[in-house]
Amino acid sequence: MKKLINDPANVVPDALRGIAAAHPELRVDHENRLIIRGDAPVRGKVGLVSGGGSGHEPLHGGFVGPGMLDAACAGEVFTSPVPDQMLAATKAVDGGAGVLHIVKNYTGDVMNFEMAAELAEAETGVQVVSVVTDDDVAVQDSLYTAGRRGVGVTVLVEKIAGAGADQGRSLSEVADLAKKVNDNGRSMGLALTSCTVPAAGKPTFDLPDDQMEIGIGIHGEPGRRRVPLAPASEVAEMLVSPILADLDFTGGDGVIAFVNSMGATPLIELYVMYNEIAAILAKAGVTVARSLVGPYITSLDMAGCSVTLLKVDDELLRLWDAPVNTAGLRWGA
Amino acid sequence: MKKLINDPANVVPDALRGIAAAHPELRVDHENRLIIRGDAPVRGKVGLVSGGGSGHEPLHGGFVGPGMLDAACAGEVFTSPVPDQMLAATKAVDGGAGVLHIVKNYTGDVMNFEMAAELAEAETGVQVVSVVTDDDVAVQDSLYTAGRRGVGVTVLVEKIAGAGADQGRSLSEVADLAKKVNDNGRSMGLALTSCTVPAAGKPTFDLPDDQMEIGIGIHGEPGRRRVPLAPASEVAEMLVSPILADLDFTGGDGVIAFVNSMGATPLIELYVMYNEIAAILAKAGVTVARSLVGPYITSLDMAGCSVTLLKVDDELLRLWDAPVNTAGLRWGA
Amino acid sequence: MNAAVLTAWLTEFARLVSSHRDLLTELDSAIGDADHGSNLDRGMTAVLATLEKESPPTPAAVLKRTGMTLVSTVGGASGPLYGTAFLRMATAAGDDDTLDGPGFAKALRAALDGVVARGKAVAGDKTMYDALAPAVDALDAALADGQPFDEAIDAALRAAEQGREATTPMVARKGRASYLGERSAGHQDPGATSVTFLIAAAAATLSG
Amino acid sequence: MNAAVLTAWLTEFARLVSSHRDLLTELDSAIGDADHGSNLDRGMTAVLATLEKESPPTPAAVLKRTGMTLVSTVGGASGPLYGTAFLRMATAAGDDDTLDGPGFAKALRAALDGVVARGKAVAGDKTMYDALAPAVDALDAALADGQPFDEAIDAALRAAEQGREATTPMVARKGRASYLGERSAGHQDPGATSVTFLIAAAAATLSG
Ligand SMILES: Nc1ncnc2c1ncn2[C@@H]1O[C@H](COP(=O)(O)OP(=O)(O)O)[C@@H](O)[C@H]1O
Ligand SMILES: Nc1ncnc2c1ncn2[C@@H]1O[C@H](COP(=O)(O)OP(=O)(O)O)[C@@H](O)[C@H]1O
Ligand SMILES: [Mg+2]
Ligand SMILES: [Mg+2]
Ligand SMILES: [Mg+2]
Ligand SMILES: [Mg+2]
Repeated sequence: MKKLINDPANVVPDALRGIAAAHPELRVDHENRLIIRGDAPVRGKVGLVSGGGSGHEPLHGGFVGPGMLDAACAGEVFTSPVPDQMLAATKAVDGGAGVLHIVKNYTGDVMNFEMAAELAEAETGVQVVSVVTDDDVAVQDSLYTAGRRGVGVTVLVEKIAGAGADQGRSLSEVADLAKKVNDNGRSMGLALTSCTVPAAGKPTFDLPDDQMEIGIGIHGEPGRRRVPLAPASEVAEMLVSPILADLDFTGGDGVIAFVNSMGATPLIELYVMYNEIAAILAKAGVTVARSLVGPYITSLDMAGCSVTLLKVDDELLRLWDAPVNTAGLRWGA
Repeated sequence: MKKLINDPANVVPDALRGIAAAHPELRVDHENRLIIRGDAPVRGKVGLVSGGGSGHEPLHGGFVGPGMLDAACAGEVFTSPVPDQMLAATKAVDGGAGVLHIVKNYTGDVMNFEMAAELAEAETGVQVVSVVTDDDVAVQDSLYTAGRRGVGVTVLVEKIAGAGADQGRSLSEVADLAKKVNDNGRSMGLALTSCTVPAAGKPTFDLPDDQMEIGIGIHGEPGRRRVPLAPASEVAEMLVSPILADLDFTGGDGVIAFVNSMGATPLIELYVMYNEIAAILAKAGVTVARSLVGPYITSLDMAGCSVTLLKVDDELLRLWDAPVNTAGLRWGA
Repeated sequence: MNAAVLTAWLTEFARLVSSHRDLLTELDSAIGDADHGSNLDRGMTAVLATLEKESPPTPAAVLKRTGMTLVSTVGGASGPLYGTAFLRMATAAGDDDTLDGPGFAKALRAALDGVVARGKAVAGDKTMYDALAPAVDALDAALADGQPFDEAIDAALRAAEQGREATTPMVARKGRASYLGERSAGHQDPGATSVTFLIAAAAATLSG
Repeated sequence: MNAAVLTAWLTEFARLVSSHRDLLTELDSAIGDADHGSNLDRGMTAVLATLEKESPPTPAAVLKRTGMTLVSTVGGASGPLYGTAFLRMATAAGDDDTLDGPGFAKALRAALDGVVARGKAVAGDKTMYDALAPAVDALDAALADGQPFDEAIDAALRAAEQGREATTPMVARKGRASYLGERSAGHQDPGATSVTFLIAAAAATLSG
């Protein structure tokens, strides 16, 4: 395992200390492993809390700041945070208008956030609403399973719900907005290499030199199938086709096209992919209104990428364009 | 070789098409492989042109936009662009106040930019001044050698000179500013893995699983020495000590501390490194005024990182904080 | 079984988890995210520290501190599941200073109910349920059959082991392994494996 | 030597570069950035296309188009260096329809001067200079000695080869290899290798 770390057991607290040192505008609660806006709680504003296992940086801590999250809970690498953390975060950001929990759909995350919401309402009376993201078309959905994973759309939910909260919308309105983004977003990812969990010390899965995994998540979970390496043009098809098959993205005000690095894939490759994806979308009659290209929701040192499409209307576009000022996403501010 | 590309020979034009598709605010000249501000030339403003081999993204094309570069020339992967490109870029951004060429100190880059400047003045009468960056303390400097490489400080030069040009400073003033940044900046890098040049198809150097290369550049050049893998705390020492030994960074208004990913090292590790670096600086009496943490000047898919320190005064800090609006660096705008 | 005996049980469980940490993570690598071993080990290490520091006086107090500590330190799916299981056990144990065999069996059934309430798993979903449920059923059946606790808990362990083995061919429908669809078949479930250690620890340390 | 003969020389050089492309890149991997083979191959492929399309009438015209094409397509260090070399050769060749042996030697010396003017290399810096300079010196010396061109250019090739071999133990002081300091010793210089192909192509195709 080649990583720039100290003791694998301390990766998360060490990184949190680095974040605190690099971003004086943020407040880091090392005891509870929280990253909080320096000016929290913002009076009268709905508070936005998210969180999850670490290893997906900049998600979520990098999205804390004006226009996006109020706090993020950092779990162990790839392990949902515990209810105590979410409870502390909820208390820290409650400005009197209630708190929205943005939860990626993983059994652990859902259960821990659920316990936290129960505790928050019981212990503090803070009103908590949870929105679960589940945009990964690689996972066959069904009533009897854990359902789809929450992946790329989570970034877009945090941005757009954050903008809605900034406008002074109510808790239920912000929750509806978050749900609307989730409902209109779909993602699909692929891995060229496995990631290595620091505590495990070796790659989560073996992937031969001439193969890639299609339909991976962001936790080094193996994907749905293994296929031979292919040129970017074919890879783009493998990612975009299932997305377009799952939801009609034509018409309206177009889409936000988000091409994401899994961590070890550099920007030059993402742009090669973006070119292919844009061509497929054009052919399918899908208009790209905005784009986002870069490492925003990663899986440690995994090479690969994911594509997220979000169908937007005028409202979502305006909220997307609204100022945001975080370490990981910043414009208009 | 596992990469999200099509034909290795077309990586640069393919990526440029992706950049054009993703960033409608930029103008991409595919023939000359240029990325140009959509509103270039800006009347009365000194034009800033940089460029170099591709594979360092977001450098340089990701730094084209208000507050930073006016144009970037994209060479083949790790190969300096040719004079024709720089000449075309110079013509495209000349707003009547002359053009600054920001050149990383590599024999090829320096010679090609030199020829371009000669051609520009001869063919068009545009006044061109070149500033060469050479901040890499891993390279022993001497009168008889090619000198130090230009690495991380180039990002800071482009930002700060860009802000100076925005203020309406003259060509010689902007050039002086760029030189001032270069003179006050020092960098040192390390690789955990080699990168793979697409056209070569295999890693540039072999690095055993338990070793790392200290003092690497950004082109997969082997470093100065190989050492056993070490914890982040020791790695930070190896990077920061030679920088501090080369220039006195204490006093004044502190430093901008820039911790950069070589491409495949994810943010979580950069923050672990930042924590160690901040501790070393604090112990050495060096005050951090600003920080920048992320992949800004990469080496394809190399895992590793570099540290750049820039000694700042009030003027440099104000220019650093000035608005910038590019794909790769954005704030206040 | 008093507080000390239950603490011995948990200590043995912690030892088994710790010594099989890599196995659990390995199983979780194949169909999950390679952290079940470190998750549970972190949690049980914290539990032992808490119990040592606080020496809770009653079985219920031991079980409650265990559940709360697991909830607060494990995270992931197994944190709330194991945590809820122990919290429900604590409630079922009541305020007495000791638990007898049937009391323990009742508490273990409450643990199972807690896992179901929290995780909504049913038989055949390829989760810890598939080892825990047969164990609880076997324990109840053996005790109802008049067998002594020592034999009943051994029967529970055999049932857990069989349930654990039975997870291998299953196609997961809950938890992270469900994302793999058909590809999850052919791998033993990590949670079913760890919960079998819990029963093995009981068989090794408890007697009615 | 007329335009056609010089074109044959460049065609042979392009062939050698293309067939040794991987070798050149391999050498550049060890002490550089793994692109010398693809750089020169890209450039010489463009040169052949240009010469085919334009059929420049005189030696000077052939050399000038070659230099300009290399400057415009190669980039890196070798683009300006090879480009300047050919542009200086063109100037030295004058306007005549043919070059004789001494004329070619004069042009090759101008090429060397161009490399020095552009790159400031001196002997022992571990660059293409270390193969080109001995070749130029040997060619001049042999012609001055009264040897026929065919023998003189063979002598130049042997000198280039010796010069190329001599780069191996050198510690680089110019170009990318200089960053390696002492570690650059023990590796043959890529540019000295490619420039030896240039002389080998001359020995194979030119006669005075
Ligand atoms: N809904 C559920 N009900 C019961 N057990 C579950 C459920 N989801 C997951 N599990 C159990 O949790 C185990 C995984 O635990 P762990 O790896 O610690 O958590 P995570 O999946 O969050 O990484 C699985 O092997 C499975 O036995
Ligand atoms: N200053 C110089 N003078 C002469 N030759 C040089 C100089 N710098 C580099 N070279 C030659 O250029 C070769 C490398 O060319 P190439 O790999 O194409 O360019 P780059 O180094 O820009 O990648 C070296 O092997 C060396 O022979
Ligand atoms: Mg997990
Ligand atoms: Mg090069
Ligand atoms: Mg797991
Ligand atoms: Mg080279």
